[in-house]
Amino acid sequence: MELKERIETIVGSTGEVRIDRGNIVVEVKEPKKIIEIAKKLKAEGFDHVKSVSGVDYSDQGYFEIVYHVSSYSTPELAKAILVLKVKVPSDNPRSPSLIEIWPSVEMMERETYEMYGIIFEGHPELKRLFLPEEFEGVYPLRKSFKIKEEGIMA
Amino acid sequence: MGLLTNLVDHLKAIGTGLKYLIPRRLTLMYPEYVEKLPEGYRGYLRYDNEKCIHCSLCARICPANAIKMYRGGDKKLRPGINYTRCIFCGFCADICPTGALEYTTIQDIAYEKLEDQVYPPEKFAKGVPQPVYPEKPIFIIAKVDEERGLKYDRV
Amino acid sequence: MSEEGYMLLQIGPQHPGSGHMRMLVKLDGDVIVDFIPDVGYVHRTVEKIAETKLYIQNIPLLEKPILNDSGNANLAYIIAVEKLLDVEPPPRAQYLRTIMAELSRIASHLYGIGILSILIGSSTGFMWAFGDREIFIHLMQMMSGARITYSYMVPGGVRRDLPDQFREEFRKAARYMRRRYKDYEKIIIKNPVTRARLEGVGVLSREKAIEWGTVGPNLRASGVAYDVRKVEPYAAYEDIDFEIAVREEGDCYARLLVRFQEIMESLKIIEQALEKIPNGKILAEKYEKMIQPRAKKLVEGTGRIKFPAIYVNLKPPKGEVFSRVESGKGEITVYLVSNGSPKPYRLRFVTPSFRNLLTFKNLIPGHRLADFPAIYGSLDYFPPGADR
Amino acid sequence: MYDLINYLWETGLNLLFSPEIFEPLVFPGLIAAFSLLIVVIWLERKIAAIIQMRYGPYYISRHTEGALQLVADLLRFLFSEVIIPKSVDKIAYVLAPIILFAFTFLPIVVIPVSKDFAAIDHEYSLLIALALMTLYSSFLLIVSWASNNKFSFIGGLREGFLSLSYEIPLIISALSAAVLFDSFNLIEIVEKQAAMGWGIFYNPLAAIVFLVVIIYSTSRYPYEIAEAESEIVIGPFTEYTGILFGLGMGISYIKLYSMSLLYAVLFLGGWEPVVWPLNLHPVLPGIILFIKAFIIVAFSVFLRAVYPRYRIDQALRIAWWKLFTLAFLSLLFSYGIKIIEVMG
Repeated sequence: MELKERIETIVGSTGEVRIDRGNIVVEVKEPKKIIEIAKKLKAEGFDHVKSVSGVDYSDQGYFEIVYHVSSYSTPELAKAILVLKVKVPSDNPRSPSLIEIWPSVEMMERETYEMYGIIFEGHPELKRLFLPEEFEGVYPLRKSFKIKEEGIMA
Repeated sequence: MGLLTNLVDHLKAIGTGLKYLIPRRLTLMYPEYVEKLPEGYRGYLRYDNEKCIHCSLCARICPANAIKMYRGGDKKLRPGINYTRCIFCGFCADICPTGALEYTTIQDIAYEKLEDQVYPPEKFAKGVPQPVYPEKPIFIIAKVDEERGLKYDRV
Repeated sequence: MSEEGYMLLQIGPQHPGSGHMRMLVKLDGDVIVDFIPDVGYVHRTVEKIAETKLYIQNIPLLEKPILNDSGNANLAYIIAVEKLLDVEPPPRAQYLRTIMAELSRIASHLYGIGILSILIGSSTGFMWAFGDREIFIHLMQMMSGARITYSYMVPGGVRRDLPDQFREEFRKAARYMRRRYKDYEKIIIKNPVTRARLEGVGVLSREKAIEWGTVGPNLRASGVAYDVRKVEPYAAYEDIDFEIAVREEGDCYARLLVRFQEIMESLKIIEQALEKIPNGKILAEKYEKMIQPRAKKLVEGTGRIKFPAIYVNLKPPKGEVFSRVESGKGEITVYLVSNGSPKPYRLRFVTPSFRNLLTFKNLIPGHRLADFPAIYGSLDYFPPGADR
Repeated sequence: MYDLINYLWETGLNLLFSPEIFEPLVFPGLIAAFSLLIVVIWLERKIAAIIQMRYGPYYISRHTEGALQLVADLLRFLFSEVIIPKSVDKIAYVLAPIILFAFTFLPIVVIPVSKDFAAIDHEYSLLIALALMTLYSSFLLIVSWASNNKFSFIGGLREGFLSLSYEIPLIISALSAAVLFDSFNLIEIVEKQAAMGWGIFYNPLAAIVFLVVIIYSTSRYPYEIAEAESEIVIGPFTEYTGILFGLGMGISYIKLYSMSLLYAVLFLGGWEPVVWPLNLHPVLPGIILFIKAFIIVAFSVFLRAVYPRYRIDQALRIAWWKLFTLAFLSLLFSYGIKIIEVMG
């Protein structure tokens, strides 16, 4: 696949590229490198981010930030979904914000911050978005935040 | 030219307004008129105690935790439902392997108390609550109509 | 945000034009200089709840935020689950899904048009759109048995076959809608007051639309021909011939026109789907044979299916998938991570309104206060959808 | 004893039916205006409902399609609590809507009902009517200011801007009628129309401008800008409750009514049934005038179901560019007709 090779050259040694169910997955080794990769990807034609998700793997000691990147302006790239993944340690989750490169991440990074407590360095408005005030310092989407589940018995 | 088309558009808008002054109403005057819902509408559930095989699939699939299993005197599990939670997705009826749970077309039930909406198995098995109307309603069937959008035929 | 000379206006959450959100508007005279949407009033932590529920139980859950377009929300999730489970629904089910998704799109567009109309003051546009939406709701009720929350699609297929009278009813509805479109044209679309209010207002340039990741008709009204139905065809869209409604202007009026155009296009899609729909099963073979024969007998002749008991214990293999669907308001994406347990490990549900929030926020400043409802309505922003 | 009662009865009746009392109090004043108010708000809702394929007011009186809805609404307004917020200017808050309501009635005093039936028959009755109409916006400004609410304030400002822009075309187009008929006296104007034909045929331009100004100045669609619901809740009356809110709701309709009466007098031949004069029973002219005014009122409220609303800058532009120019042209037009008359 030609696109995969192109992305491999972009990523180089800073990350790992593989194909997962048709999507190109780029696992960035270090959070710091993500800005560099993102800049190159943007130059390649990936112009917006579809979703920013945090995934809690704190049992393995890290959170994963997943950016789903694609393109509106280049029709060939629009068919592809590029999954940009970066791992941050769960005790000090920090990662550079991609808002400079893709402004479309603004609200989604904010949501990931308030749900996981992942700090996106360089984000101009990193504060609560959806949750009420008392949720300061409590990150509901972390696995450590348990919600009551009911059984099937009355 | 712009001014003229503007004027024509104004007149067309007013003309359309005048055209619609002939009453043709889409509203269904509930509760004087009540729609008789087609078979398969996902309304209140009917529970048949006889058919129940105590498998608790209904409680396990219920997305809203509305159905709970109650252990009866004979140690068997039977479902009860809490209609304050029920979202009428019909999953329970669809997964019920024996047809002990089925949906009915009844939907417009009013309760005085929240507690009345909880149906333990015994109450659940007694039958479906029936809607109460202020006066005897005229039952209609809604059908798509080319001229009026929806048309309501008396049953 | 309260320096001298400015007026800070808090619109909502108790305001006739705000919807379920609060908006802080800083006014310099009549011109908005700063705008902060304060969302979250209808936030229900869908993503957290989804982690505590079985795969099948999340179907109704994910419909609820996008209530006025629940057919498409349903589809986005089901596609993701099917990718995880590696199940392919039979062709007839794909067509039924297409019909459902398009009906849902029409209803969603009518909803959006109605809200836009009432926000600029046209009560007739509001009532007409909501009245006509009722017809498509009636059709969807025929298909699914519920008015709004259809939960029509399940992993591997759909829950019901097409009722006998559906074709005839839809034919009538399509003719009615096409006739009504002429009246809509006169009283709303070409009404000089509507045009004065919407033309040239809230212009979203192509570059900005791309930059802010705008979705749906708002994106297409800015000249980007992006439609998931074409880019990554799902359901039966590959076999169906349709056009994407694209306009170049990028203003509120273009967004309104794109919505109307898409309604007309959807009618064509459903007509084609009804023509091409193959006969056959509506549930994947894999699940079909798991249904107990005595259960099957119960629904014989009704067109409905019974769920196999495996539905309460769907355990997709470890992995992650990403699905996208073009809903009425725009692209819905679902990112689903499975760890092999019967419950999703992580479900990321990005709704079109959430992605349009940024556009909404950035588009308002510089406009007059009276343009605020026009832009708000034209973006078809749905607060429960954005909050999830 | 009997004589005394008889005397009192007769003088009472005479007093009641004297134009000075009857006109402001009964017709076309208070009582007629109130009944029109009740009918017209119902009619507005009903027309909108029918065009929008709904029922509209219905359950209050099923056999009359809900015509008594407004009576019920009025009762509700009367008996609901008037909440006076702490932050308002109390005196102005309470008095302004009441005074405003009273003042909107005033123009009716100088509008004649028939040839010899006018409360005040003044040489310049047209000018007095126009002058009294302009009081409306200043009191609405007080209402909005007294409420101490941002939405009210914006609504009041909008009304201020609008009133500045609509008053000039209003006065000019009325003047062109006055020029056309060579008089400022409303009775004379009607008499002239009886002789030579309705004003609307002589100077349609002025008639159109005046009609638009009626719609414009009484906050009817598409100029419902001061109360724009989706933007500023209900404009100047945002903070009002109970009967004070009820008054606020009625004011624009009363204004609409008085302006429509003036319109009928200026352009639709007043109480003359048709173009040529007829000698009529004294009651009939009043009814004819009322019907003409009612048609204008009904048309104005019908527009609710047709239009969205303009933005304020667009409305101002329309007033200053289009209406002002057209009004000025209509004035020239009237002079032209006069010149032709004099020459020919």
